[in-house]
Amino acid sequence: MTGLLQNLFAGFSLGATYALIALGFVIIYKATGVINFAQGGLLALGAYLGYAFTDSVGVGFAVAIVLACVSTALFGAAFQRVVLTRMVGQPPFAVVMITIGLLFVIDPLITAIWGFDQLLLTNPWNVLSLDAGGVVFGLRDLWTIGITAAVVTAFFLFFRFSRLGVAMRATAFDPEAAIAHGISARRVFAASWAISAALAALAGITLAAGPGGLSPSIGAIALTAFPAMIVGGLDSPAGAVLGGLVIGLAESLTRGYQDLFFAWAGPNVSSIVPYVIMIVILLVRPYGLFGTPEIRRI
Amino acid sequence: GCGGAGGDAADGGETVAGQPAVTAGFDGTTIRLGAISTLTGPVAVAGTPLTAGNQVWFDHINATGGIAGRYPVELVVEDNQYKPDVTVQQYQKIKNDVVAFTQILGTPSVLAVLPQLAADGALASPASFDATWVRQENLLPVGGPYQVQAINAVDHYLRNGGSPTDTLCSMIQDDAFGEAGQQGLDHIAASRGLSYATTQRFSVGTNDHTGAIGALSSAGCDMVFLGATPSDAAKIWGAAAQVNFPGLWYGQSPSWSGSFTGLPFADYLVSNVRIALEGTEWGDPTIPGMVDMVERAGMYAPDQSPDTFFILGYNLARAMTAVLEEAVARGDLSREGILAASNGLGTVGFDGLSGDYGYGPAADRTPPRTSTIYAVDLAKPLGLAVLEYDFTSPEAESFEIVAADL
Amino acid sequence: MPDIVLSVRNLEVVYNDVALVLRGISLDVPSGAVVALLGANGAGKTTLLRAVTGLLPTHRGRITKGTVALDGQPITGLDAAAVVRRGMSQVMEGRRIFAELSVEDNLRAGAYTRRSRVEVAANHARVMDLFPVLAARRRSTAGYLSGGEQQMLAIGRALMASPKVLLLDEPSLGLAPKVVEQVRDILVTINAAGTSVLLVEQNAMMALSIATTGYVLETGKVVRDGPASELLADEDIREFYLGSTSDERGSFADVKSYRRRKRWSA
Amino acid sequence: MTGVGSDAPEPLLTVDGLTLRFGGVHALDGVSFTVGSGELFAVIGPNGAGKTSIFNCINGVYRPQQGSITLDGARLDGSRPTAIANRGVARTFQNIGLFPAVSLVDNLMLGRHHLMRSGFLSGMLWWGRARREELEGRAAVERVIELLELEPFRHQPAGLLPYGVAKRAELARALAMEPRLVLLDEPVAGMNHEETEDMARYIVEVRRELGLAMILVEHDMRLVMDLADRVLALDFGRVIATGTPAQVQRNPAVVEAYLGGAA
Amino acid sequence: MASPPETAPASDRSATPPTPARLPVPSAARAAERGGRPHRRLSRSYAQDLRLFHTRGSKVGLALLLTGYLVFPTVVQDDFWLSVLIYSGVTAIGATGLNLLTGFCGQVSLGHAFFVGAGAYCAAVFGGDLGLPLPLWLLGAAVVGAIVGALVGPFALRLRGLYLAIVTLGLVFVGAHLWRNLTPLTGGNFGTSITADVSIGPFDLDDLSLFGEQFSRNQGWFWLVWGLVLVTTLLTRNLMRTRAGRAMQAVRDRDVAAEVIGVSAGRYKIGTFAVSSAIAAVAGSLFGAYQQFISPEEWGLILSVQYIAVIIVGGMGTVMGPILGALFVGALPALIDRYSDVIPGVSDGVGSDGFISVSALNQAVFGLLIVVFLVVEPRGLAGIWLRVKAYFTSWPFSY
Ligand SMILES: Nc1ncnc2c1ncn2[C@@H]1O[C@H](COP(=O)(O)OP(=O)(O)OP(=O)(O)O)[C@@H](O)[C@H]1O
Ligand SMILES: Nc1ncnc2c1ncn2[C@@H]1O[C@H](COP(=O)(O)OP(=O)(O)OP(=O)(O)O)[C@@H](O)[C@H]1O
Ligand SMILES: [Mg+2]
Ligand SMILES: [Mg+2]
Repeated sequence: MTGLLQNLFAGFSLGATYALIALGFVIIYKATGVINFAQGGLLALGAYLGYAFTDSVGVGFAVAIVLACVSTALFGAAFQRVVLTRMVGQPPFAVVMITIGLLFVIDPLITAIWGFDQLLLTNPWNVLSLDAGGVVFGLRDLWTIGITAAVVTAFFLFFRFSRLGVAMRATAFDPEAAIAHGISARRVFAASWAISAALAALAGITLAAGPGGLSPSIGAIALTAFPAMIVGGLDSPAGAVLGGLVIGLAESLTRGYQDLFFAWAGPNVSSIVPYVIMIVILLVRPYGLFGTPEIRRI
Repeated sequence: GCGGAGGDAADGGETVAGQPAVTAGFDGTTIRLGAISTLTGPVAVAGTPLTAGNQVWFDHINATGGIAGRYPVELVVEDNQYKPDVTVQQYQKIKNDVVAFTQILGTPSVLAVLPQLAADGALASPASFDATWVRQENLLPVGGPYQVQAINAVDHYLRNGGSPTDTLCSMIQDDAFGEAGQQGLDHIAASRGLSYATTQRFSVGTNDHTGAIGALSSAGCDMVFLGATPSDAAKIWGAAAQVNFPGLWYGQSPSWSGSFTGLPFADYLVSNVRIALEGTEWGDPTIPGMVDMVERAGMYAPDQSPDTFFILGYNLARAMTAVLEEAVARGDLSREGILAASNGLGTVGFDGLSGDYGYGPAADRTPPRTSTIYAVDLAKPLGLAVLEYDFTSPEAESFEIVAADL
Repeated sequence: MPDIVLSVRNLEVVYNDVALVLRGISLDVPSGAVVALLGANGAGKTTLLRAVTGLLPTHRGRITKGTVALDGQPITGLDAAAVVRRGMSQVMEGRRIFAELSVEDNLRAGAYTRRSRVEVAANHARVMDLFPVLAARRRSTAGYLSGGEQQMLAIGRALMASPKVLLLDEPSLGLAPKVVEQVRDILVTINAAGTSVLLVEQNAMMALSIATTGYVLETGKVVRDGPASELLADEDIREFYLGSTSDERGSFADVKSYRRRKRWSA
Repeated sequence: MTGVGSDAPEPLLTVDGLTLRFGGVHALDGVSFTVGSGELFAVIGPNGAGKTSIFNCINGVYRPQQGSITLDGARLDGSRPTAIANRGVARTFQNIGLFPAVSLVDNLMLGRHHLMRSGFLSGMLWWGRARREELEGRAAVERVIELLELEPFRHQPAGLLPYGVAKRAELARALAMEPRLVLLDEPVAGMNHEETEDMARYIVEVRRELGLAMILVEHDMRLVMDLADRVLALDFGRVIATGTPAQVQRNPAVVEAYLGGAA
Repeated sequence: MASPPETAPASDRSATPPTPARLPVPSAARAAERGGRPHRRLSRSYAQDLRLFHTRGSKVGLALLLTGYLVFPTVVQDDFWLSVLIYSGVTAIGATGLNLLTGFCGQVSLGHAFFVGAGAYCAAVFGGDLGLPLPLWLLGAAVVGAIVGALVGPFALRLRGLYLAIVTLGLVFVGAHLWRNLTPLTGGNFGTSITADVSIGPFDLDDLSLFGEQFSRNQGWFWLVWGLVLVTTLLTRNLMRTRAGRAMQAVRDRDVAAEVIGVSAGRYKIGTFAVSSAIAAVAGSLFGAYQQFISPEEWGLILSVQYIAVIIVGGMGTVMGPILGALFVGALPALIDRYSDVIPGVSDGVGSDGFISVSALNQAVFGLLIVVFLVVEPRGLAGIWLRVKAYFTSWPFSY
């Protein structure tokens, strides 16, 4: 029983991280109709900046988080402004490819500055934990869940009450028409990149604060967040969050009960479970749980 | 010839069988050696210190005048991104500029170039402890295979507080490296009638191990053998520390990193983690080889942090040096000459950095089967303190290293 | 002489630095007027609107010569957002509604440049009673509206920016005759409420019937202009843009087949 | 080119009690009509009345909730669009439905897709049937190109065709299908008078040469009045009038719902 | 338009055709464009118009290409460059397959690595274990690939755009799980080594001797791989100008309209999946047979992404694209690798001095090149190729 609860809890905190990343994907997709492969790179960059602020500059952890998010956001926006603005109205594939290119650039940049070795991000959470009747709630996991919840709500409020929400969707659907109505596509794009970069940074730092510490491969998690994004529906922030949780829970549960229930599927199934779940869900709902179906009217 | 590799070459007065002829990688003065390592991507954590290890050793050799005191060695380093296909290309790129390869990193990469090596009759040192390497004429491995380390780890556990009735478990990376460890475990299990309650496999870069730890604790594991690399090992032990997993961990050598001493849950490591690794702790004053190495590291790579991969690289270079000196003694640095030298090589000693290795024809090589078990000690440079030095379990002796059908 | 809201002075536009599409066009929209702009396919009407509203860049087009002024302020080459904020909005060719958004959100998007909630609410109310159809289907996805419904939405969306000048590119395209009349009436209403209108049309009859002045464009040049009444009377215009009025003309069927035969023998 | 050219009185197409709903919206509500072979049958009605929806039902793109569609004797409804195309129903689209990245010739060749059989392999090898079919097909397509005077645009990607030409190209693609029934959805929308005359000419020409049956949806009343044999008027998915152009034009309901003061 | 219709034929009356977006066409060309090529107008034999190489230019080009292909390995014998080009060639073949699916049929797939991997293991089984001759194990791989592709294809019926892309991505991971656990076939985590026969009739390409000349393994393989590159390219080129190829493009551009004119979107999506993955499998089997050892790690997401990169950089939906792209992605890093050590501030990878190591720099430069390059020419290398062609021929064909 406690074992189950323990797994569920772990699933939630993992899911929270996935949710942050998936949300980042969704925002950029909503605004530009492009999947940003560099999300993992931004995540790593954010984490390392966090390290730089706490351990090199020496500011407090909370401050470091904010600074890291802001600077990563700036980086994202800058990249959009400098490079991607030239791509407005170009085939989305070219843009996707450019984000892949960005990934190739960020990675060596990070290793050039911070090296390959595992770095330890000093943080107030460490492995502190609350023990509630055998179930151990890691402080970091609690915070990850909390922060994610807070950020997500803030995000939704922002979208609900700002004009940016509609502007983003309009721009994504038909940039020229949007521009024609005074929606500055460039601003919308920049904003979306900034926001999702900040989210990535946040995810990165919470990850780096974990036992794994900080290593260049930290960005790899972005790829495992793909299913989370898809399950919820490419263009649905709410879906991203839900998808994150679903995938997180599924992964951690299958890992926990590998021997009991999944021996038949071969060892280490949990590494593919997110994708299996994703495939199943999509076969039932082709646009994910909350995705908007494509309009096909003739 | 017998004796320590690179043992003071200056007065190592071999009777010189004439100046070796100029050949691919040897211009009559300088000997060029290839090192195909991983310098980008996650595995660069290993590749960088490995290559540094090579470099430091040869810097030292060159300071003494070079191989046989006459021929300085120059490294040609290439990056393989840990990809087999890139490795093949890099091999093709430099194979005609070097006499041999003192490092090729990555088990799949080595297996991918092996056919080429065979075709070209070239010699290379694989940078991993795979049993497969031992019986390959074109490969020059050092140290005891992973299998042996795993065997000795279990043996050590059973001799120190553990009993055959305890619940034994394993948690291994889902790849060739992990499998190798598991083979060792299965061997000793077979001979002592043990069994493993559970074997948790995980992919590199798994984000959350709580589930696996949960499975281990519900299986009630007293001892867990861990085959992992540092970034995963840290997450795994972190998750274990979080829930105070009581079992005792025996980590395969590559799972440890010097940086772990700074981990917030280091005290858990101190109480619950053992590491199976050859040689001795970093800076051990009682082992001459270690003393030299640390001194040379300080001389040629001052900001090199204590690192097990560094030691491996250093040892690989020593083994290659032994071959080169033999080849020079035979007056032939051509590929054939190098192979012949390797086949004609006797036992090479590593001054306690690693077990002595009986080289010679692939079929009758006798790799070291010793291991040293370490406890975690935050005071130590590498965070490891010797628990039991250089022992060999009967199963390690009996473990048969067959030529894999490659 | 009424003051000019929108004035274009010998404007030249080039696409991809190769295709010269507008060859020195001058045109005025007096405030409070409805100006009709006629021309065959490919004459350059849409291009002119793009040039005026700063949409050329997205088509790799450039203004190489000439000026555009709104209320006397030069706006040549200004970016679209700025142009809209200064009070000129357009109904694009082919409607270009945001098919995946709801009718409501399409309107909100149209109001992007208007920050005052009051103003937006007012515009919204106005659009709703101009177009009861939209009021009925506020929540539904715009992409599923029929052609006419979409056209209404497009006009409504443009009005949400409370423009001084409203540019329309072939608004009657694909609309039922009655709706064409409605659109025309709506334009009259909008115009009466003080918004000047530049109306690009293929349906010359409809356009000229409400226009004060008209221009005829051919391959990037103005070939005729003048008061709407004059143009309506002009022979060529009747021939090629209006078609002679129904009483005196023969049926499409006969006339054409006759011409056709003639053409083959030639 | 062989169309079905007999002027036999028995109806080619019979639509009976067609009903189509989208959630609340009644796109079509018990629509019935027949089209004789060689007849030009016009459908008019306000925007959103359901004209295009009728076409979509005939094509099998939409599945009507009730009603039947019969093409001489055999049911169409329920079969897949491709099957219906095989049965000889061709179509032009309200907003141009050419394949923009494909050259005009290939667009027309695509019209002949259902008349050809070659598959991936023989195509890859440019061998036997594939080669033969390509040559025959191309010859046939050239005849259509000539009929509609599209020679200058043969190798241009359809996406770059001027609007008027694209409309004509759509008609051409429909003809390339060697159909027995052609559905024209607003063929002259967005054209000025002269361009409309040209399109009208082509339609008349095609009818004369191929004697095809056509259903014409159009808002340009003059065109409808001049070309149509019979006219059907829709409103809110219901038939409000059928008859000769003259009758329908005079019908008060039609005037009220559709024509308004003009015409 | 003042000119009365009698004198001017309708077709010439219509507006000057728009120049294609971002494609400067010289005025002479525009004239031709309007009128079509005279000889083409006159010739009533469409056989001529349909011939692949009907201009003198293209004939000459073909001749040059073939001689280049035959002569190259005898001129450049360096094993490094040969092996780089061999790998690039293999990539080119695989990418041609992906290009059919993504570029021509509009179905984005991130699962290509899976099919390539499947092919590689086919080489191990058919070529290695069963010891079949070259043509047979290639064929075997193709057939298996086609079957697997046909099984995956139906996803495309239900899923659109990026949803399909990510699902196919899932395929890669599921595949990796299979490769790890189907030990008898794949050797599991230890991987498997492949010794497949590569002889065409009497000629063993592993050590080829012709007219008394002895050729290296890499030379032999160059001829084999690039020979197959030429063949696959020719096949796709044919495919794209015949019924099935057109149908694929129709499905990509407007699938509903396609259905309405009688093109079954479903059939062609699945069919294309089959063909595409058959080609991928062939590429994979070549990869395995050349490298002689394969392990599960190799068929990961990175490989899929690399293939996507190839077709995008090369130019989607163009026949030349995959080849150009494969050379860019495959050979460029090698070039950088060769000449980057001249750049200042670069350390030799081991020593601590220098801001960034050569290898890291190579990766960064590669990434930068992709970015810069696509900003300049979003249609990829083929776009440039077309531009160049546009100045010489009257109209760049869509392929
Ligand atoms: N796929 C769909 N989903 C939802 N509603 C639809 C769909 N297709 C059509 N409709 C609705 O059905 C009604 C009829 O549409 P249809 O396109 O047939 O009208 P129409 O007569 O062609 O109008 P127009 O003359 O403007 O083209 C409209 O109210 C439209 O909103
Ligand atoms: N993006 C573009 N690139 C190159 N040429 C273009 C572009 N857009 C339009 N053109 C060309 O410019 C000319 C004018 O086009 P425009 O769309 O302004 O004509 P129009 O009068 O609006 O025609 P229509 O009545 O069909 O809307 C045409 O010849 C067209 O081919
Ligand atoms: Mg226009
Ligand atoms: Mg319609």
